[in-house]
Amino acid sequence: MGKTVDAREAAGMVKDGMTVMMGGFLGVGSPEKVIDALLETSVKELTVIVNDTAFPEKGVGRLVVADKLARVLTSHIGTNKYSREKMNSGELKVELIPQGTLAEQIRAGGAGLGGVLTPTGIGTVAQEGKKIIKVDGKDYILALPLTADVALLKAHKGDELGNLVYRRSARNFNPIMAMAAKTVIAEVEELVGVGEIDPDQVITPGIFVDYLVNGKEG
Amino acid sequence: MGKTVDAREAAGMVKDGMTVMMGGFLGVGSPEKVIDALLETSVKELTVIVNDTAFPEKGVGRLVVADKLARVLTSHIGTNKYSREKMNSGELKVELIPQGTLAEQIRAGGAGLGGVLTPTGIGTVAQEGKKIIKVDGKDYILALPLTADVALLKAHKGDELGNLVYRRSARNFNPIMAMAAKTVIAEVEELVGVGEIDPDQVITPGIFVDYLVNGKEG
Amino acid sequence: MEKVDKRNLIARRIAGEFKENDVVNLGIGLPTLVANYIEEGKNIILHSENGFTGVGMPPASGEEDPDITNAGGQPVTIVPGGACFDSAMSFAIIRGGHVDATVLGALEVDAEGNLANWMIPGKLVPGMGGAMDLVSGAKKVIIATDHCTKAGAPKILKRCQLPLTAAKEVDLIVTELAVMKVTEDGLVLQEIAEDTTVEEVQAKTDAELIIPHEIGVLK
Amino acid sequence: MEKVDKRNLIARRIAGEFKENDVVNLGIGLPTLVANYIEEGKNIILHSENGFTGVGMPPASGEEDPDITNAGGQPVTIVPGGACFDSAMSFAIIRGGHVDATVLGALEVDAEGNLANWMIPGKLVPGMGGAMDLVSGAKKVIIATDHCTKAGAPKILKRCQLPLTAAKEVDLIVTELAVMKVTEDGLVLQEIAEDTTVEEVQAKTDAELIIPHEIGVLK
Repeated sequence: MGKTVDAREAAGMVKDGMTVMMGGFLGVGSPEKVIDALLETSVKELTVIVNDTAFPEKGVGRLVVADKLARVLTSHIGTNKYSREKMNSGELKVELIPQGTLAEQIRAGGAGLGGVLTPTGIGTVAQEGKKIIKVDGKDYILALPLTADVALLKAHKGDELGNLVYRRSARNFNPIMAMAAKTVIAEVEELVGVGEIDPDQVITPGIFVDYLVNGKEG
Repeated sequence: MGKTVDAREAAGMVKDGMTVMMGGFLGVGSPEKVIDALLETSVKELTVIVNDTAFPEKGVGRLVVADKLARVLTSHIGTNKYSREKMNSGELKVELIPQGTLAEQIRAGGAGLGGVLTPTGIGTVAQEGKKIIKVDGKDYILALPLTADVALLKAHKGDELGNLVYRRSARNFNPIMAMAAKTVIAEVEELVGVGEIDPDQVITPGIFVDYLVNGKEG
Repeated sequence: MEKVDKRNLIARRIAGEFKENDVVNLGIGLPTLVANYIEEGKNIILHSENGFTGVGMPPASGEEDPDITNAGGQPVTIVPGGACFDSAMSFAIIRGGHVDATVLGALEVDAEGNLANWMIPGKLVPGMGGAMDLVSGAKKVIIATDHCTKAGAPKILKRCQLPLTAAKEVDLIVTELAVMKVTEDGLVLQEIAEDTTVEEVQAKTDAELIIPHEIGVLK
Repeated sequence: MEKVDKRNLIARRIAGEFKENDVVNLGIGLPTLVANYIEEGKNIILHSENGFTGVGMPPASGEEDPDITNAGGQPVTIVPGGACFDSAMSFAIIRGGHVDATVLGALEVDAEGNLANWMIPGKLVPGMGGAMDLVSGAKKVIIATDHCTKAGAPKILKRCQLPLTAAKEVDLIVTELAVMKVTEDGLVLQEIAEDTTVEEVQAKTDAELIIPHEIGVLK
């Protein structure tokens, strides 16, 4: 059930050392207002699960610059030089995961699966340290589920029950992360009344969402 | 890419002995016009993957009555006495699968996964003959992917590129089956022009759909 | 008690178990009655495994929408704020622990929390439908059942004899005679109906009941 | 040839590989240019792994929609008939074999169809993004690359030295000098550019090329 909070209250739910999932693809579809508020807190040592570390001035990239992260599970850090610098200096632990595998691991976490078998990464370093399972003579990597303490999402519209719709490529990882965290907070561009979103058009059912931040009010 | 065919042409693509996925939950969301046409053909010995065998006069249940099926992979046959009779007489081979596992197996088939680990059925007969994989000390059943030669779907609207939207609980297994068959045929209640469905509201992207049957024309 | 009263007693008692904002899935038959007793202020959201949240009351006769049924195929409605999804999502919700409580019937249930409610070998093999996922996935599993079979045999056993739906997942059993909680040590008798006694309940129960000092009234 | 001409030559040649109604994913950089040469009548549908089908041309300056970018973060448009989806669906499309062809760049590619294009240990570790999924999932993997590095060293090797993106998945390699098909026996030289010779191509290629009787012209 969605309960409206302001960005500061939302940021306050993120505590030192927590694992946080954050929507966005190169910063598109990231909860910028909540990130603004996070930057005002003293929170630190976060483990962040995110598609990429975006840019220094956008999305999760701003948390990298501000030294909020101890560890990041991601598919790409190439657009943020600070991610690279902090990885090289040992300040930031970076775990690289193929993008489709990352998506399935998050979905598995939300869907109560013990893991999925993926062919992606077989014959590459991505299989190192992973359990390999053969099915019908073909090797697959066992990708384990990922879950988080908090998911920080961005949606286009949300109703007061937490039902969400997204816009264009700003959808990306947001809907699967909505399923995989203990506390789910969605920043919406527009807060609408219950019943204003047609049930057929809901992408994230409200039952996954704990709190809404009205992006217009911040 | 969607190419419009009539129900008879669609039914003609189903050949003896093929594996066919069919949308529907107790007959809601089943392609009744294509089933009408299938009943006019001599096709037989089908393996059907379907949530349930519906009712004798509805959905896939009509194909059971007409002896079109040799085997069915399903979660429930309790609403169709002919399924039970033919199972008992040995005419119909019935393989019962928990509904959520069936859904994941179909999705895995469409998503190129080698399988998923599910906790459902552990400690029950559903685990018999299945590979058990332990993750973090907990047992899971390895559920293998399912694919089909043909998927026969029902959608509310479809555009000429095959993009589909569904209505209410008639969605059920249709979107995942759209991903998992070599030839995908969708019967739509309304055929609309390209661009008439907002990209954010598409549930099944047209790239999955090979043929459309205009339900209004049959 | 008349049968209809017994069923309503059970349904009403179970509705009291839900907490505010709970997501609840009600099985077919007796469990469906529970919806009639849910307090409106609690904001309970009903999940239907055929693919939506926000199950509403049955429509008036003649107002049925063929695309809106519950998991038993009965016409229902969707309340404002409902959401539709496909079967993979529906069971991701169930298996992923996003359903706070499910209410299901039983053929047999036992002292370890095992449940058998989907088949009788050689007699009744309808299939498990979504029951195995629901029982193993929902956070709280509540069984709504007559205390005994029509023939008067106990349904609450030391150990289930029929093929299981899930192992050790049941949390609470509510019958027309009693409320029993499944614990590590066995079934604790929490409440009994006004017109029965602890002795009668135990006599009609195959499993040995743990009898605490205080027992509430089932009403 | 000027660098821009070389790139356009490669892009144009690759566009000719697509069949009617193909679903195609174009990588960042040179592969993106391929879009400029796709024949309209072929009904090619472009897939963008950040979550949609129906990638259109970049918008006019000032018309950018911040919610519509390609996988490289560049503003694009969505054509009528496009469809948006989440990342799990996007990679289900890729991994499930629903992408007919992908075009990607290379740091190294070899005679066995191995590809390395995502990292240089100790120097460049951006991450694989969606490349591993694309190379192992797409039905046809086409590599668009300069024939040699800026320093003049071969990029088409007997065996890749850098960490692989995927093993034995490449089908076709197109450079400004040649078109090479990956076969069980090694790389078959199918076409060479007008301004080169078989000898020059082999001299600039570390892998031994199989030279058929007839070689086409890359144009």
